[in-house]
Parts: sequence; C-alpha cells; structure tokens
Amino acid sequence: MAEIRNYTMNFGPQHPAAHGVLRLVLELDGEVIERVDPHIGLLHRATEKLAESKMYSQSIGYMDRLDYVSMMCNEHAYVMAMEKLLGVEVPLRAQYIRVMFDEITRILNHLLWLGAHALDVGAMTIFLYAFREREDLMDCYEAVSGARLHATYYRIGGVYRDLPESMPQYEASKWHNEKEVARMNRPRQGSLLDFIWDFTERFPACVDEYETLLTDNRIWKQRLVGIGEVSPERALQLGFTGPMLRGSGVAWDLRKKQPYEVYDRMDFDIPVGTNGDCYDRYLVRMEEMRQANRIIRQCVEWLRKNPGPVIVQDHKIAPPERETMKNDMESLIHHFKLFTEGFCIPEGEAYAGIEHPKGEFGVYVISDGANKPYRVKLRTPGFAHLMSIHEMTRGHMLADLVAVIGTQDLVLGDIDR
Amino acid sequence: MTASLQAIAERATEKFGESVTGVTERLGELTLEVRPGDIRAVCQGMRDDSRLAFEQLIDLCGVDYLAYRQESAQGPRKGPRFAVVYHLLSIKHNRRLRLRAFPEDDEMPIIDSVVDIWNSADWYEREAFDLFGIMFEGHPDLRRILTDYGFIGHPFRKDFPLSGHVEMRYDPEKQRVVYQPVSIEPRMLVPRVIREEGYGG
Amino acid sequence: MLTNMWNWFPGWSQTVIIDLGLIIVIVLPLMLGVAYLTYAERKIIGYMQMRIGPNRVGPRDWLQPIADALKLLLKEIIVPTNSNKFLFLLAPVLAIGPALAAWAVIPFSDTLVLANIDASLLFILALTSMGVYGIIIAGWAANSKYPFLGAMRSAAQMVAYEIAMGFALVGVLMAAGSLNLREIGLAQAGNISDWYLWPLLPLFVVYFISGVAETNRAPFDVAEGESEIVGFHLEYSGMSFAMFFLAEYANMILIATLASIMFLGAWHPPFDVAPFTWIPGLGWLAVKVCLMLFFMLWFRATFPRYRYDQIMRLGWKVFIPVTLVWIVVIGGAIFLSPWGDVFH
Amino acid sequence: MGFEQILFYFFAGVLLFAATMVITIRNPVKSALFLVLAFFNAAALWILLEAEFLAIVLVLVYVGAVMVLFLFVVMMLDINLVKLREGFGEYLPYGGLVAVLLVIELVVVLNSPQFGLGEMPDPVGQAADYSNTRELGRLLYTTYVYPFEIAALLLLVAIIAAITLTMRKRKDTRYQNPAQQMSVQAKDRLRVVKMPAERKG
Amino acid sequence: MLENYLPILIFIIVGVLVGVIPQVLGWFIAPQRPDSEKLSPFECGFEAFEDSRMKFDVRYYLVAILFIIFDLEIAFLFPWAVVLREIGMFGFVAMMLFLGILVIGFIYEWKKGALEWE
Repeated sequence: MAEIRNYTMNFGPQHPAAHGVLRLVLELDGEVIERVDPHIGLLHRATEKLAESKMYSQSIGYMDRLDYVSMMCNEHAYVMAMEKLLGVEVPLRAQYIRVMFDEITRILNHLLWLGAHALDVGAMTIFLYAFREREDLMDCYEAVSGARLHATYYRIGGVYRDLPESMPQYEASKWHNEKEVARMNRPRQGSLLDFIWDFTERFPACVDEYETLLTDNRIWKQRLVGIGEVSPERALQLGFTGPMLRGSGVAWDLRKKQPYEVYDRMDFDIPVGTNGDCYDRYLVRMEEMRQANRIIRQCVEWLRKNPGPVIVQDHKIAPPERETMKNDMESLIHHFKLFTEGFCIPEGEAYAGIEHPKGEFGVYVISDGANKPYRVKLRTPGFAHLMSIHEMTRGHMLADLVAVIGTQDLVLGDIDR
Repeated sequence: MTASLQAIAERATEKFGESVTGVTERLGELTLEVRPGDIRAVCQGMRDDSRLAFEQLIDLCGVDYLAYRQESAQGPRKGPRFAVVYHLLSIKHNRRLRLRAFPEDDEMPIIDSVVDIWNSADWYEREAFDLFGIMFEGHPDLRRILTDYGFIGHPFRKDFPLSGHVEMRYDPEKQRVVYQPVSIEPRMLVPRVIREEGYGG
Repeated sequence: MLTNMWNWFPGWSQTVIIDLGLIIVIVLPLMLGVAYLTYAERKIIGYMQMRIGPNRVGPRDWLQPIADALKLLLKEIIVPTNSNKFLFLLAPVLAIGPALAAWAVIPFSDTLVLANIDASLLFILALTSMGVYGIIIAGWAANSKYPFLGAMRSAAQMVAYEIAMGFALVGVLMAAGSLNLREIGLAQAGNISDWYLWPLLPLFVVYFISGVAETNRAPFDVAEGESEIVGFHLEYSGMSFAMFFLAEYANMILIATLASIMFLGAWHPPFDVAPFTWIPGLGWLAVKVCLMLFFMLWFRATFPRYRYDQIMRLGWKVFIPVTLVWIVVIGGAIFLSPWGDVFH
Repeated sequence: MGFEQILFYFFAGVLLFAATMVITIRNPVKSALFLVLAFFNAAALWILLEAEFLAIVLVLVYVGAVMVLFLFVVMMLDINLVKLREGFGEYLPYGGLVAVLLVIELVVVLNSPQFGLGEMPDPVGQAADYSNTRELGRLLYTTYVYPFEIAALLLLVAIIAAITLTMRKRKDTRYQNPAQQMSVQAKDRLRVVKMPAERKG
Repeated sequence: MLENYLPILIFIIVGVLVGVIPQVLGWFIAPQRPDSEKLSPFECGFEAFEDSRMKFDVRYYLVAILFIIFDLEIAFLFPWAVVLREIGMFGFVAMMLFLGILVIGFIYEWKKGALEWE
C-alpha cells in the first residue's frame, strides 16, 4: 500500500471558526489531526511597549482593547497593580461598583463564549439568545461610561463617576410602535441599579433556557463529552487558570483563594468539573454565570443603601471635579498637573492578578519613579491556553478542533496583546 | 514580612544556599534574585520541594534594564542589562513568588530553559526571545511568535524606537503590499520625568 | 385556426408538446416553491431566533427570493485557474438534473401524475443515487483542498444513508405490494388509522432522517459545516452556486413529498368525513409536505451539528439494523400473525 | 422509421461514442464519466425493450454505486495515464490477435441455427398494467431460488474480501464511545464547592 | 408501456436545460473581471501548501464497496417485496435465508470495525 503522506492544511485567519485572526497549520492524516502549529501575532499591537511611552492613566484605554470581550476586568487588573504600587486605599463604594461590573463582564464574556461555541458546533439559535441578554448588559456599560464595549470606566484610585440616576429610554420608530416601546421601556424607569436588579431577576430563567437547549441534547453531548480531556496535573503543568483549571477538577479561584476588593464579603460558590473535557468546562461556565448573578444582586443591595465617594480624594492622583476645578485655584493646579505631566509612582514593582472570566489576568509593573511605567507585562490567560491546543487535539478529528477552540474561549486580542 | 513569605525565604535560602543572591519583600510580594547559572536547579527545587510546592509557572517575562532611572540625577543603572522574571504560584500553600535572574552577557543574553519543569514556559520563552532577544538553551522550538514573518530586530528592547524601522503599505501599482522604511518621525508628547523625594513640599 | 395549426405538427411531436406543457406545469411551481422555501426558511428560523428575517424587499417582503435570484444572476462566475473548466460547470447540472427529473413520476393526486410507470419508486431511488455525482465532481474539479475534502465527505455520507433509505422503502413496498407510487397512495385510503405511518413508524423515522442526511441538511450538514471544512461549493459563485442551492432545496421538497406520499397517506384527508373531503387531494398533500418541510427547518434551528464519524456511525450502525429488523417483523406480521390483513 | 427507431439509433449511437471515449480519453475522471454516460444509454435501450426493472436497477446499482466507487478511486489515486500507455506499441500485435479470435467466436455463435431471427419470438408489446418486477419476482424467488441464495453467498464473500484487503486501523486516535457519551448526566459531572474566602491580601 | 417513459426522457432533458441555461445566462450577463488573486483556490488567506489531490484514504474505498453490496441487496429485496403475497411462505423463508447470510457479513463488518469512520 502506498505510504500515506500527511495532509498539511491551513485553518487560517479567514475562517468562520478562527475566533479572530488565528492561523493554525494542521497536519492531518485523513481526518485525524497529527500536528497543530498555531501561528499567532497577527493582532499583535505591542501594547506593553506603547504603555511604556504613555503616562500611567493614559494606557487604561489599551487594557480594554486587550481582551475585547471582557473589558472592565482587564482595566481592573491594571488599575489594581498601580494602586498597589501607590499604596492608595480605594473607597468602599468604588470597590463594590468594581466587583459588580466585574461580574457583569463575566456574564458578558460567558454569553459570547456560549454563543460562539454553540455556533461553531452547529446550534445557531443559542447565539441569538445569548446576544439578547448581552444587549441589556451593554446598556449598563453605556449608562455608566457612554461606550457599549470599551468603557475605560475604572481609574487609578476608584471609578470615573457615580452610577447614573436615570436610564436612556427607547423611542417609537418605523419598526416599533408605541405599545412595544412602552413594554421595552418598562425596566428602564428607575436608576441603573433598578435596571440591573430587573436584569438579575430575569437572567436565571434565561440560563435555564440555554440549558434546556443544550445540556441534555444528545448531539451536544456526543460533540463535547470526552473531547480535549486534560488531567488536573497536566492542567497545572500547562498553566491553565480559571474555568479551564476548574473544569479539570482543581478547586482554585482567585476571588476565594486570594480575594481582592470586596470579594471576601460576597457569598457565592465555585463550580468545579470532574473529567476536564469540553462538557465539564461548558457546565462550569454555565454555573459561573448563575453565581455571578448572585454576586451582582448582593452588590446592588449594598450600593442602594450606602452612597459615598467613588474615587480617592487625594487630588495628586485623582483629578478634582470639573466644577471645583473652575473656581478653586488649588484644584486647578492639581488638574493642570495631572493632565500635563501625570503623577509619579515611587520606584518598585508589583504584580496584581484577578479572576478574569477566561482565567488569571495579571499585570506586572516595574516603575523607576517616573511618570511613565518602565515595564508593563500583561499575563493573559488565552496565551497559556492556546499553547496546549496541540496536546488537547492530537488524535482527535477536525470537527473536535473547532470544539476545543470554542471551549478554550480564545480571543486573539488577549493572546497577541 | 508576613509569616508565610518569611517561611518561603528561609526555606529557599536554606535549600539553595548561595545560588539565591538577594531576598527582597515589598508590598506583600517576595522576590528572590537567582544566579542565572543554576536557575534550573532552583526552579526544579521550587516545584518539587513539598514545603515550597510551586506547581504553576504563572508568567515569565523579559526585562531590559538599559534605561532604568535614566532621567534621574544619578543616571542610568549599572549592572547586567537583561533580566528574566519568573512568577510562580503554589496552589497547595496559596502563595506567590517572583524569581529574577540576570543573564551575564549583554550582547548575547542566554539562560537555561525551564520548559521541561513547567511546560507552560514554552511560549513565554519564545515571546521573551522574540521581543527581547534572550536565548533559552534547551528550548525545543525557539522561533519568533508575535512579530511578523521575517521581522528584523527585537522590538521591546529600549534602544528599539517606538515607531519601528519598517513600514508596510499597499502599493496600488504593484497591486501588493510593500515594505519600506518608516515614514513618521519619532515624537515625544509628554516628557519622561523622575521627581526626586520631597519634591514640592 | 388553432386546430389546423395544431395538426400541422406530425403525430409524435404532438405528444411531445403536450408532455412539455405538463412538465412546465410541474417545473414552474416547483421553482417557485424552491424559491419561497428559501424565503420561508429564513423567516421561520428568524422567528425561532427572535429576529425578523428578511423584511426589506417588496410589499410585505414577498419579493426577497426573486431579489436573491437576480443578485446571483449578476454575480461573476469565477472558475479557478487550475481547475478543468468543463467538469467545473458540468457539476451543477449533474446536481440539479436528477433533483428535477425525479418529479416526473410523483403522483400529486390519484389522477394528476405525469408518468405513471410501474416501478416509479425504484426510478426515484435510482435518480437520487445519481445526485452524488454533482457533489463529487464539484469537489474534484475545483482542484482546491477544502472543497475536495468536503465533497468526499458528503459523498460518503449520502452513500451511507442511501442504503438506510432503500431498506425503509422496501418496508413500504411490502405493505403496499406495488412499486407504483400511485398505488401506494391508493393503498392508504380511508382515515388516518390506515396510513402507513403507524405500522411502519420506525421506518418512517429512519426514512425521514435519512432524507435529511441525504440532502446534507440540519444536524448532518457537515459537508458545508461553516465552522469546519467549508463545503464542496466553496469555489462556486454566481448562477453556478445558485444551481447547487436550487438542487439542495428541490431535493428537500422531494424528500418531504415522498415521505408524505408513502407514510402520511398521500392525498387522503385524515378523516373521510364531510368537512375534510372538500379540500382536494393536492391540497392535503401540500399540507403534509409543508409540515415535513417545517420539521426540516426546525431541525436546522435547534440541533448542533454531528461530527462526521458520528454521522457514519448513525447511518451504518443504527439505521440499517433498525430497518432490517423491522422488515423481518413486517414479513412475519403479514404471514404468521392474525392481523396480517392490516395491509389489505 | 417509427419514433422508437429514432430513439434506438440515437441511444445506440451515444452508447458507442461514449464507450470509445472511455478508452481513448486522457483524463481518468472524464473516462469514468463517459462510462456513466454509456451505462445510462444502455439502460435507455433496455427500457425500449420494456425490460423496465432491469434498466432501472442497472442505473441504481451501476451508475449509483459501482461508478461512485470508480470515481472515488480514480480521484484519489493520481493515476497518470501517460505512464500506463507507454507500452501500447509492443503489446499491439498480441492485443490484435485476441481481438480477432473474439470476433470469430462471435460470428460462429450468432450464425448458428438456434440464434436465427426465425427462432426468436419477436417481443410482444405488453399490456399497460403489466408489471415487469412482478413477473421477475414470481420466477426469482420460486423456481430460481437456489441461484438466488448463491448470490447471497457471493455478496458475503465480497464483503469479507473487501474488509480483509483494505482494513487499516489507525493507532493513536482517541475514540469516544457514543453510548457512554450519552449516558453522561450533567449533575454527576459538576460539583458546586462552597469555599470560605481566605483572609485578604 | 412506452408512452409512459417519453415524458421521463423529456423531463430529464428539461432538468438538464434548467441546469445549463441559467449558467450560460450568468456567463453572459455577469461581469467578467478575472484577477489572479480571485482565481486562486481559497486557502483561508494563505497560498495552498501543495497540490490538493488528497492522498488515498482507504475509508472511502471501503464505504463504496460496502455500498455496492448493500445496494445489490436492496435490488434483490425490491421484487421480493412486490410479490410477497403471491410467493407465500416459501418466498419468505428464501428471503430470510438471504438476509441471514448478509447479516452475517454485516456483523463481521461491525466487529472488524470497518464501519468506524475515525
């Protein structure tokens, strides 16, 4: 029989399941994958080099564009690293707002993951259902920061401004008559917190809807159970963090093990898988969405009851309000100083890692006392997960490669930085 | 110096002796300076010793100390130029540790690879090589990972200009993408300044 | 004036013209049906996914399929360089040809049938097995990796499910006792209890699912699974692509019609009582076909996609044993058991 | 010259043309397709003879199955016909000899008295409701049941031969047993852990 | 009998025409701007690695052979199913024997793993 030569093929950037600009060079033996060689770097924007030439507060915007699916979590890690170096204490209300928006971002990220993963495996409808919920959460982003996606809402020392008292309303148009608009505006009457509260009441029912469509679906199980199995030891060796690690059975969550902000006051549970295959990671992430919903409800209850400052009052770090800046010499000087030269962080280095929806997102900063960071290293979870794609898919078939890419929740901005 | 970090520091100095050259603890984080020659032995010990048990290599990054405190009065820092910083995490004891090693040779920085101790170091080392030019001996597949196919130079070094040397443009006549020298001149909007202690009262 | 113009034609060409007219009467509504099936699919799946679907073209957006056809007409037909031109353009014809030719023997009601040949069921099975050629040649002629792999996979899939379909049809034959579709339809006269749906339920399920797999749709659309190897018609564009599109939907309607003729009592109303019998036979057949098409669209909206080896496993290891066992059971029922007269 | 004669000559002509093209054309896939065309026209001829069941089964089995196998094989193996055709020159005489022998045999057999046109009853046009399959079925499963069972054995031998010749097990593929996959229950795969938050910092 | 088959022949010709005419129409009406980039086979944005003729995968050959055998089986089943009532028990037993032999072949395939498509 003629020697069966392997069949090299491009699972290239222009491919519906390539989650952005990921190029995989596959070596196939007929249908079975022999070798996977990812070529990344097509979305590399040298964020770390740019941050070195920008003032500290100027590169918060870069952090949103890293993992463009969970924006505020990236900002949170960067801002926490700076606050750790400065030794500044963030007001309690700002900490609660940050935790609430981190959990909102977690739900946003898991919804997009669910939609994309199901679409890759073939179930088209889930994508539309998941994006229906994302619309509401993006409205929360917009209410708070004016932008649906890249919010740049967290600042060093707290958050940019307090939660708004009213929500924008829909207007009647050619496509929606009065009655429909009234129905759509019903949850938007109160403040942002009321809108979020109404969302948290609806959300568990939506997650049940996704579960009925997928969890016990025979084809879904056949496509996911036993695919890309990773043992707990291998998961640790390969640098897995977050849902990938918990899916393999290691009960490790930074929000519980090394709590930051006010996570130690929150009451929530950690879902942990058993076999470490795609189905377990799917179940872990679905449960995480429910737990995030519980955390948001606790934050909303607390935020409703105690108003307070949302950013540190020390004007050497945080800019004063614009009204006081106009008629008070002191704050004008602070304002001018902050926005021309910025503040200097004392010499030193710090690493701050948070429980990002995809894993542990850490920012390691070295500062040499200047107004610009000397070196910013971004530890992104996607980079560690994509490393293991060869090991997870070797011996599987091409269709499983798509399922594994989906379960790793890859976003190329996060990997290429 | 919290109790747990103290325990790690003692255990490390006692286990590795003079290969750990410096121990600093600041902002609740412990950093060990390690001689580049025996980085592999230290990492092996860190992972296998039951009282240290750092099962996971969270991050590995290269640092270029060429322009460190350049704007300050005393001028740039002396000593070896490149450093490799390892961030380790212990699931068992719920602790973090930072190791820093300075490869001696500045022209050709080389250090042993720790891929076979923690497999997750594979791409981090490729990235440090790609962006800083730090060689990792014993790495199975040391290629460029983030920069373009056929990129010249190591972009994250301090002496590499922010705008880069080469520009890419679509040339309508040739109907393809062409490479050409960079056409924007480097500019500095906000000067980099280091304020001395007690500045401005 | 018309009559002498009519008998100016020689004898045999008159029958040809009459048949041509009848064929046009079948093909035109079929083309419209296919066009509006694509429109219905986009609308129904849209509403299942809480979005509206196409609503821009024409009054009450009825002209969307015509707009699609015109758009495809104006698109440039790209023939890749190192592919052999003739085969590349022949493949769509081989895909659409059998899909249309099978309609010659379909009885729309006990009198409305174009060619009432004796072995019409066998003829349809033969023609659907011809459908594989369009796909294989399309994949091979484009001389590029992705379509070739896609073509091979969908060909092997169609081949596997054709066997299951064949066995399911044997079951219907044993019940009806004749290969002629019109007689199969007549054998299911009477109300709903006489339909072959009940005694041959597993065969109906196997037949319908094999039909879905045969047309590369819903959970079995691995050949043009967007997220994996893009399908065999990847290199096609313009009207050539429209032909594959047309063939797929024509096959869908064919499978739905066959399923309703053989299992759902063709043109018979569910109850032989007054209000039902007012609607003509063709109307009932249309209702049943629409029901089956709705199921196919429903599959596409809800089910994830099978992996390729699971499709082959289902085809070989589940469907063929089920049909074989059920054929033996029916054989036994006819001979040995008291209710042998179930199939009068 | 009735309408049927026209059809007969048309189909016969296309059949002969396709058959000659099969052996003369360079591209293996095109020759396979011409073979399909030949089978199609043979079936059409049989229908003219009112052997309806055989014609359609010819299309079903030959065109639908055998030719698919041919196409699979031809497309996958890169048979370059040039190499196969080199030796055409020196084999011509032997081939010619065999061909002549064949023709002589045909002539002898067909000229014998039994095959004269007189002895063959000319085919009688059947009634409209005549079912070719029913006639065939009556004979096949009653009087000729013994060859019918031998046909089954032949098919069995074919299955076993095909499998032993071509089975090649892939060694390192990760199989999933679908039964186990479907028996997995969500609740026994996920455990929700209630974990107290460690002290802060 | 023959007048039934004439419409089928004409329908096949019409089917082929329905396949050919739109393509010819598209060929003339649609713009023709050949461009080397457009005409190269789609390879996800990068040029193909090597000639696309896939190496011989034995699975397809095996499936095709098994298909032929089962197709023949169906071809034998059809006339039997039509005349089932006339040939009575004898025909039924004959076919059960036929099916029995082929089921042995099927089980052999199953056990040897010829049906797995890995």
